Amino acid sequence: MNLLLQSPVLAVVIPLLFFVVIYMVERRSWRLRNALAVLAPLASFVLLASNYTRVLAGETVLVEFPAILPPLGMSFSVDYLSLLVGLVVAGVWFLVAVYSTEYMVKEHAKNRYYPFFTLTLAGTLGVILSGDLFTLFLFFELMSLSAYVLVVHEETPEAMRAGYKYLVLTIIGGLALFFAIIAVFEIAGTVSFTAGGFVAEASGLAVLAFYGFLLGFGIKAGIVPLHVWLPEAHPVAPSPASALLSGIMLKTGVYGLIRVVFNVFGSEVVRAAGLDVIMLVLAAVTIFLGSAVAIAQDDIKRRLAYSSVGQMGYILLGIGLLQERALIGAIFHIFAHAIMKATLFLTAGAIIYKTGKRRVSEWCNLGRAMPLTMVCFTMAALSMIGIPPMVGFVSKWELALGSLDAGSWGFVLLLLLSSLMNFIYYFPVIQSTLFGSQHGKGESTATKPELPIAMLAPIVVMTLVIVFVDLFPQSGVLDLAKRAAAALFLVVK
Amino acid sequence: MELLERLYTNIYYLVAVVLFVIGFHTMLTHKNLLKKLMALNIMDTAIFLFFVAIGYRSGGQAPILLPGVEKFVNPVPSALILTGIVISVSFTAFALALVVLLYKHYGTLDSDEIIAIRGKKHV
Amino acid sequence: MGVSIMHDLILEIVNRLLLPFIQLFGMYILIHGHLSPGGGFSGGAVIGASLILYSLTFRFAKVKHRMDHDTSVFFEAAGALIYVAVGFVGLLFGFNFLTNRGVFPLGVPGQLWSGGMILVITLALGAKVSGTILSLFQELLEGGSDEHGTP
Amino acid sequence: MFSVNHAPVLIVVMLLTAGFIVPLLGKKMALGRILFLSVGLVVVVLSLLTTFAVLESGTIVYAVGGWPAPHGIELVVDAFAAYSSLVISVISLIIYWFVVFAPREVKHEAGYYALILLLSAAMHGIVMTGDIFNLFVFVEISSLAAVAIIAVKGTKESIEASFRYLMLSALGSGGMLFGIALLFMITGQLSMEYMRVALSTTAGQYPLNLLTALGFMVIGFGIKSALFPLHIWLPDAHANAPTGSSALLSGLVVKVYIIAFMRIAYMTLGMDLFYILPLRQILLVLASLSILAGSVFAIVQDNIKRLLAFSTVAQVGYIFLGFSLLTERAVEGAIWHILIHAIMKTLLFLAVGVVIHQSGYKKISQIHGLARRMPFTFACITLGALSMVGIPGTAGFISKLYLALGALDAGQAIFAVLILASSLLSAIYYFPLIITAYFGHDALPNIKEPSLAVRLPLAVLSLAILFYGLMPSMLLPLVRQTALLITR
Repeated sequence: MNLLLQSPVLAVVIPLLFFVVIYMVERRSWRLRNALAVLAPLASFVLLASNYTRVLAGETVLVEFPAILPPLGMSFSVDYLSLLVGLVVAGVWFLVAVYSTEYMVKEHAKNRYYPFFTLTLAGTLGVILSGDLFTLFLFFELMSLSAYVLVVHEETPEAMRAGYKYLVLTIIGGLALFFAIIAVFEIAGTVSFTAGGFVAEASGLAVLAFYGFLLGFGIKAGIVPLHVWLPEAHPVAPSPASALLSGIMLKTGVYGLIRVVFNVFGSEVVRAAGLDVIMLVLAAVTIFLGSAVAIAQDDIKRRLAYSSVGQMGYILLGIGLLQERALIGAIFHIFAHAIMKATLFLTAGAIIYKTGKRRVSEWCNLGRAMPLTMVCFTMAALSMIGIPPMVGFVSKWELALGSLDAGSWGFVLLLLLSSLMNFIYYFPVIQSTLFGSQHGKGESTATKPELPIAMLAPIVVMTLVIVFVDLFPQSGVLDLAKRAAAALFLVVK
Repeated sequence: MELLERLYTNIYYLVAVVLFVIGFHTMLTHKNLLKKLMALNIMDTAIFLFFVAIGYRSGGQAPILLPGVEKFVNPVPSALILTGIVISVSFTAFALALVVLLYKHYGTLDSDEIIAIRGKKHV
Repeated sequence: MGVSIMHDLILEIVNRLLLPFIQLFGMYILIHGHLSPGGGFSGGAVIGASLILYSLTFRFAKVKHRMDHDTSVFFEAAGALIYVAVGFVGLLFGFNFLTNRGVFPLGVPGQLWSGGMILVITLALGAKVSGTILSLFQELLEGGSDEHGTP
Repeated sequence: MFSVNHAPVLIVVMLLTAGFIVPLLGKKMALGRILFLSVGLVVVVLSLLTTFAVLESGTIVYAVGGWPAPHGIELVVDAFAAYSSLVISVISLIIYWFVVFAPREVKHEAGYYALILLLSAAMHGIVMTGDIFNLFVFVEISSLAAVAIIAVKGTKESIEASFRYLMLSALGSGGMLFGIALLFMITGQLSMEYMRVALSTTAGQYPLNLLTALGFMVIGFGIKSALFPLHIWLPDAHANAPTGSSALLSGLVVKVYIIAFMRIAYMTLGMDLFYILPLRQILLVLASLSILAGSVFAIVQDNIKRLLAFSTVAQVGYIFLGFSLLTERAVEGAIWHILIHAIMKTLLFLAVGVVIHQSGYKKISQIHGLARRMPFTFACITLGALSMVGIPGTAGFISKLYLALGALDAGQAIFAVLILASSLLSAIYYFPLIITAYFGHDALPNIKEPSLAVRLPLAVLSLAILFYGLMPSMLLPLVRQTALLITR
């Protein structure tokens, strides 16, 4: 019983329990339901944060349940990487939950939304806090399937179509992962993450397994040939769900890849088998295509979704370079992109909530009606472009340095090019909303307040994080990312 | 000559196989359900013959160990086949009952027509 | 049911003459099951066939009066139950199920009372088989939909 | 005084006896129902006792009538038999409960119970007997009873389906009997254990006889357990049966024949012969085809029960695949799948039967939004479907895990890929069912959930799916022993 009370386990179990509790109480009181949905991520956040000092002292918190599901067993662990990502997940989830309480008022079927919102949190945290591939897989599937309910929430025909596509690709991804995991188990006899990896050599089956992982996690992360579901599924979901899908759940894909590359295969094996080249090629294609296609989108949520594809390319690049500095960039970008994209989706959601306009071309003069919202949008967009003081800059900087370490000038150019394209698709939005011409006079009269506080507060908080985290190095995010990367490159053989 | 002799010694098996094939052929080619049923019975009989022939010794008697009985038939196959016959009988009875019901429902015993009627309903 | 059965004098009279002998023969086969070829199934089948013959010759309703469907089903079940009961006797005496040797007096080989409980079992089987055969026949005649043809 | 050694024979005898008594009760149906359920319960207890005894002290050999093997009939209750018997008794008790409390679909209630009891008796007999002819007899009883519990529904379609099933089943029995005759010819024995001893010395002398025998056996059991090209009877039969019968047939009966085949294979042939003869390759190919064909046919079905029936064809393929891969973990997977598929398919058939009865809708295209009216039933269906697909955390995942690991152990990754591909296919045919039920326009408001007594078996099966999905360790020793028995 003691095992169950360990904080990483509790962080996963509490949302699971809340899922059940919410399901039971929601018919009685919607206030209690909303409160519980907000409380679940907060509780997980606090539980995770309680590990902070232990983890920073270099300890890895590990809880194992070998009795569950033999021969594989289950385990949870918290190290630098999972602490960082876990805190980001729970934190963003908490803010989005607060936002949801107001945003979802207009929506139908709220009694379905909140339980699955919480269940998806459980899945996502489970992925991040898992101590072995199998536990990761278990929660990965839980997350993917419960997210389906969020994707199709609107129940429009296009939502159902997008949802079906999402579902089929998710299943394919899950099966690819399943194959890869049992192949690894067959080769090595274990699936627990180990520093430096445990697959000794790149045999045929091992390479096949790696492709399986790439396929499975690649589908989730939206790596380019596998991204087809993403631009369909993210826009049709309700905005808070889109923020989570794009901001958080994509990251589980790359998080899994990081674990696979560094803790299952080990960077040496990956390099020796030439698998890094594949990742780099995919990353380059993803960065370029994701950014390029985003330019052509008029629907703001589709544009943001394609932008996410491009950004996942950055992280894959950071992994594929197999350089410590590049990996710092990648890990930091997990954090940075989560915050940025969540902010962007939430602000876009706020605008749609307020005006009902989804098309960028219709967004003239919104700056006057919703000044604070648009300032936040602008800040997040600037950060995406990579303007210096903000978080988006840091990850690009580290990635660029990592590319230079690896001696690949080309990637630096690619990063610059992609920043340029980011600029091309974000700037017009900023321009037309803040400085647009005075056509729609009637709309310019600002209504007070511009947004309910529950929606505005999360956006503002995240914007503050975007702007100021980098200015205060003692916040420790970059430090944590550096330690995580160093730990992943630690080879103990 | 040797072939004929072998055929002669295995005459029961041979007949069993021929019967089996006749039954099988009839079952596959005839459309009338009753004929199919008969064909199945022929097949069963063929197998019974085969089985019983395994234990048969020509000129043997019932294996009741009374004085004077020296050469007797292996009783095991016969006993088994008795059970087989029981099964076959109950199977036939049951199948006949089904045939009656089928005729009631479809008004025909032709398997093709029955399938056609069913197909029409489905479309 | 609307089964029209021929009212034929010759058949009736021949049947009246034959039936006792057929049934007697059936009984003989039953009782000597453990002494000579034959036994529960063969005897039961002969008796069952005689009953069918009887039903076919005389009006069905009349037969129904003598031995209706419920009765045949009863014989069917009773036969099986006696069989099982005999099996349990072995169990009660601490032997395996259906044990004969050591539980029942075996008697002298070749005589009627030999082979322990085999005779009882044969009779039970006879009841079961004849009951089943008749009940199947009646079932088919009545054209009900709950046929179960279990051996 | 009561020795646990008597338990196996009591299981069979009690079920048979109850099967004869129930129709005698006539009008007193309440008594009949009580007898029906209590016999089911006692059998569960007896098979549990048997299982513990087998786990503790090894195989129970029980000579019926006190006559030991070469002459008399023996029950050989090894780990496999105990396991199978346990699965059969537990799952069928759940189905008994459902049949008693669910709305009637069958006119002659007592006769129906009697048939179900006979079928159960025969299934227990099949998995426990050590005598090959006795096995044949039980197979016949079960076949007839299985056909009968389809025909009792009395609709046109069910009569037609059951007649076709009966004919093919009789053909299969003929094949089996021919096979047995040939084996008897070679060995002169009927006890499977003695047959194996005889075969191990004489097999080389009669290669043709042996091959022919096995060919007939494969055809016989192939028909009965719906192996791919011989599966044609199954979809109609299982789809047109009453709910309880569908569950019983798909969940247990089909698998019992596989168990019987495997028992003949390892008890009679021994695994050496299994390897030498081309049997294994043939089975691998047929099993793979079953998996693919069953899944592909299921995709195009609109009738829910037919969909489930085709899915059974695919799942039977899994079990055959696991057994014919013959690595320890693959066999464990197959043994798991016997239980797990029984749970899943029973759950699905019962729940779908409830849905059909409550709403009158039989097709996927009709059930838009029905889940809102029947949330509990559809939650069960969802769980069952997820388990069928093999989502981790559900029981279906366990068997797939072991099967896939076993395929890799055998060095044949292609079969692991096949299993996964078929999971994808099952996702493609199960998810539309769920999605249509949960989303889309509202169904008629007067559709209600069934009574609590009907929901109980569904709940139990759902919990079992979750339980075995996360904690399979309880049955693991039994499964492992069984696998060792087969692969030794």
